[in-house]
Amino acid sequence: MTLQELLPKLFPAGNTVTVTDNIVSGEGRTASGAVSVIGTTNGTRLGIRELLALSRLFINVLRNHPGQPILMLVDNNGQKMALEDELLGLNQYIAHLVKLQDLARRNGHQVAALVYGNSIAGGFIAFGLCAGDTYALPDSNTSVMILPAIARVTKLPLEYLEELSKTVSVFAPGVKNFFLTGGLREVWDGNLNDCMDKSFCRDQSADTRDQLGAERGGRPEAAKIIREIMNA
Amino acid sequence: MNLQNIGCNYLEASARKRLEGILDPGSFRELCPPTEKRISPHLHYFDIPVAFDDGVVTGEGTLDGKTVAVIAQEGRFMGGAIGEVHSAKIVGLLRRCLAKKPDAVLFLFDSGGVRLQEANAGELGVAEIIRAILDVRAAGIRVFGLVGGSCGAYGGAGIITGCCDALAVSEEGRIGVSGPEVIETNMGVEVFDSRDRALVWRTFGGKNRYLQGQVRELVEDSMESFRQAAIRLLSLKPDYSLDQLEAEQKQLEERAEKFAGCRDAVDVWRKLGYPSPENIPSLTVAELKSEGGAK
Amino acid sequence: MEHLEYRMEAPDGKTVAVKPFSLVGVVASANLEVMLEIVPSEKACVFLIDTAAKGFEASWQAVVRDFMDRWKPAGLKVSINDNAASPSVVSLRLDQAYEALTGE
Amino acid sequence: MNADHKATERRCRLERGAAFSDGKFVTPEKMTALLETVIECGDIVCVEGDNQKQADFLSECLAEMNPAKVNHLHMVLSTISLGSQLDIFEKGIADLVDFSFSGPQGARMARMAATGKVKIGNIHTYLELYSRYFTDLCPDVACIAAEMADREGNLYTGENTEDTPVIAEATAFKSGLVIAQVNKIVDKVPRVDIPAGWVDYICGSPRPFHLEPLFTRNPAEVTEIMILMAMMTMKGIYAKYLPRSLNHGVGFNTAAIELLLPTYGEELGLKGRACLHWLLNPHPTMIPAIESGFVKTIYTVGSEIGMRDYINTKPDIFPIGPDGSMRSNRAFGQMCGHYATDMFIGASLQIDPQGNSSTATADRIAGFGGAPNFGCDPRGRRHCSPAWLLAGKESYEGTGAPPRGRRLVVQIVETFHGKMEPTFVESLDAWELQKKAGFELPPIMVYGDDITHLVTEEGIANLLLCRTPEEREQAVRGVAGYTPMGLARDRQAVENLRDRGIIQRAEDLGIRKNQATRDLLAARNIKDLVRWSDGLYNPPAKFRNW
Repeated sequence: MTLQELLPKLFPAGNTVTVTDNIVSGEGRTASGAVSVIGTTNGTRLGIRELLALSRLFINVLRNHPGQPILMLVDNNGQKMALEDELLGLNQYIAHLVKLQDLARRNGHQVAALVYGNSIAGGFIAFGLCAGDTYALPDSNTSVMILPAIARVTKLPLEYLEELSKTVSVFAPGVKNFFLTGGLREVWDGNLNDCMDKSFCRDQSADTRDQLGAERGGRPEAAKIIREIMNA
Repeated sequence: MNLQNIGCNYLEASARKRLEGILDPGSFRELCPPTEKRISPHLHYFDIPVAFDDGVVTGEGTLDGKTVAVIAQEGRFMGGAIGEVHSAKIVGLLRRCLAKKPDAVLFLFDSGGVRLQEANAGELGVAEIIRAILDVRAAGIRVFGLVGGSCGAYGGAGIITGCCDALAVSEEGRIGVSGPEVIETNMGVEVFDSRDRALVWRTFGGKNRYLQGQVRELVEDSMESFRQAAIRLLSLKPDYSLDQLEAEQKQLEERAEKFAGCRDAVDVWRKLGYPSPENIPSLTVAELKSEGGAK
Repeated sequence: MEHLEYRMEAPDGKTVAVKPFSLVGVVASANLEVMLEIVPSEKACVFLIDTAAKGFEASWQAVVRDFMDRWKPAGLKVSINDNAASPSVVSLRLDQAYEALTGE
Repeated sequence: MNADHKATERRCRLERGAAFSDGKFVTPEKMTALLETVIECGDIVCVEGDNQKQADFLSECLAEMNPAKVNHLHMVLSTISLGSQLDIFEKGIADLVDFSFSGPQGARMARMAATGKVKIGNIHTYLELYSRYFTDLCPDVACIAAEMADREGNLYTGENTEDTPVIAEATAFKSGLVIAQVNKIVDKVPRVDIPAGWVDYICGSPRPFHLEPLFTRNPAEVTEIMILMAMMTMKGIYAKYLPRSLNHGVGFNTAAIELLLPTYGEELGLKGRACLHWLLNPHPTMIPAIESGFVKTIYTVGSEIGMRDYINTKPDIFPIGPDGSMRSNRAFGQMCGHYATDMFIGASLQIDPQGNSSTATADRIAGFGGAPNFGCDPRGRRHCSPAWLLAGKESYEGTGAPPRGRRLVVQIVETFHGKMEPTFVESLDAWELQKKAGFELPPIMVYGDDITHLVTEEGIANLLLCRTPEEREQAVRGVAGYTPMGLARDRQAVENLRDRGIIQRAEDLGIRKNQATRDLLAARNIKDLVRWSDGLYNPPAKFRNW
């Protein structure tokens, strides 16, 4: 779904969202008040420039709109893979943005991320997986690495991986597979405005994705081991 | 030069050996030890051998008498890659800290990032680790990262380093998101030759990360240097606040602006004011620090 | 992967351990990890081997037999994750693990 | 009778060449044309290809010659390591070769030999080939490489002198032409390594001659198995025989010994009693032993990249001239290795039950290099030393032979190498290669009866003490580990050999496996070597991780 199709569905009452250099920002109106919208579009790769711009948007909401819910609209093709960005410490720029999302939640903002396009590798961690809750549209795409690349790195035949990906969710790209690991709270279908409203009523104080993964069967061990070590 | 100076190096020590060397002697207690055999439930699909600790050692001990929770990744098992069990052990230990309230957490990084055979679980695991680290920091417990293993801290691990309170890194230690081969593939070998080791280390290595302000302690590659640096880090005050993140924003914006267009660490170091930046790779840590005073 | 199991008994075997378990080696390429645990009140030693190199049953058996001859241990549970190590590396790791377990 | 034919011919060649040179000096663009003019069909042409230094530019020019003009050349080369050296054959310019070593081009060499593109005269050891330069294989034209030339044509070959003196002397004193490529043309050379009078043409090469860091072994890659083998060797052989002079091969197994000298060697009391005089390229892994005072002298057959500054501060140890820089000489080095060392220790790819060893495989023609001259008993040796006498005593005592000495020739190998390739085999691939390539003899590197000791991770076999072929075979099988050849041992016979001390295991030598850790290495990585050298060793970028 394109951003232009998405926004009216999320905010039937209207929005002031604009796009500058693939960075999405503005407010959406809902029955319960204004929602800050921070996002990216056109599958932009997240480099230092994009990460700083997104971070500035978070700081602005934290400073000027205390408590306002934040909806992150996610569409990226991963982190930027460029020498200049790595040279200057891209990891730190990503971590900085991640901490702002986390601090926003701690400071009383509801922070929900919605993957409406792509979300890949470092881009998904930078912008999506570190929100209070992460959601996705059914036709969106989440992946760490595409199968041909996995085949190259693991030296396994692509046909084998393709066959395996039909039954083993833990490595295969796609929203359905990622949902099973517990990484997505829900896949939003139907009335997106309702979905969003409902998400902003959730208690985001605990990370329960390990339990979701256990319930859904995508991560059979994680929750058990976490508990074991906590109680050891 | 004599034998004593060779010391016990950190780079090639195993994860358990590093913990032995960093912590107070005899104080380490492993949680979820290898005898539990919590092995990866996924690797068998790929016909890959498992490890009894899934490539990470977790536990508790003391450092200079202070209680610390510790995580040490084993870079030699699958490049320290983060999979389901690996990340769950780390998350479990971090969550345990909320109840046990140690003085600090030490995270000994040695990882190329997400384990591709368990890509989804690993990716989510990284996010859970970040969340748990920030929970711990929000509770006033400091989290320090040590980077000096052969795999450095790349991908998700590189991002996690940026979520710690402070880092101690040897010049052999590397931090980044995309690895050298990925940069070469994306930009062409004429821009970045991933087999040029000197270039790789000057880009990702501890010295550059220290000089650009990402790393608090640059240390020589020895167990004792890392231990002493970790002890020094213990005196830092916890701070995870909007003010601190705004200061970081300013710092990162200044860096981006000041070094815009730099394509080699030598250009960065020249702009930092070092008179002979091309000599920096051959300086010892002590020489570099005195050079910094002289610049 | 191939799973192999052996159960062997050394005549007059005896093991005095100084710690509950020992672990040596890392599952890296051409390397392996060997974990030794004491099973009190057992005479026989059990070897549980998971190896990435298929079809080397004969070498494994020879290496394990020589280990039993060399040390004459008792009541050991030996767990091995192997990433195609050579028999000499396997043999070295077994010795290292046994020396670590018994403090020899 | 007229005996000045070659000298007359030489004058004709020089007259023809004058059209392409300015006195002795030739520009790079004109070099191929010059070579086409001065070289005649059927000439014996030597291209300097040393272990390290390569006359690569001249070799490329040779390969660019027009085969219609110049053909049927007979090449003599000590080392074939560049593609261009074989291109000369591929293009039909040359068809016959006599050489010593072709490791880096071994596979292509085998293919070209099989299709008839290359006809192999003989494969030599270095000393043999040099000797033939002075007897029946005198070069008509020699292409050599030097660091600098002065305006008169004197050459400075510096630390990488290697083969140049032998080639230049053999050629210049048999009316041949000597053509040099140099990295730099200067007003004054630091010293004259080759006098101008021996040199006919000089070309400032468009780029410095090719040089490989062949002798740099990164301590980071030394494994615990190598350390265990090194410990057994040091305790079971070095401490027993106390060899005063020795040569180490270039592999990791011997690098491990070098790195253990300051630690385990010190503990064994070797310092000052053994390993005093060495014949070696300057291995960087020798730095800790040198700094710890183990080493009195090192004579070098060549240099090593990055070692120059370190070497030049140590004139007591290395052969440093009055100008302050080192000179190496492969011919003299090979001579030292043959006559003046108590011990040679190196590795091999395959060993058979009689102890014969070879690096040949069925699809590679790799040659011999210097190993056969080092890996044998020099029967012409007459001077005595304790190690030589003890080895001789063990070898000949009770056999009725008069008392004599013997050099220690030690093979140190893991029972498996590479991807689980057994080192110990029932039959060497050399036999198969002989059949395929039509050699008169199988290319055996070191004959079994020249080997005195075999060291593997399983133990040491002292072949000197074996008195029958059957004993010898069981001694070899008894250290061959879990290879099929090793498993085919007679277990009882091997235990008997062990009782007699012919086979020694680590435990027989009092070595615990847990001692064999990398903590025992005096340097664990390249940076440690730089530290040991006080910053004087300057490793190439590919060995750095800083």
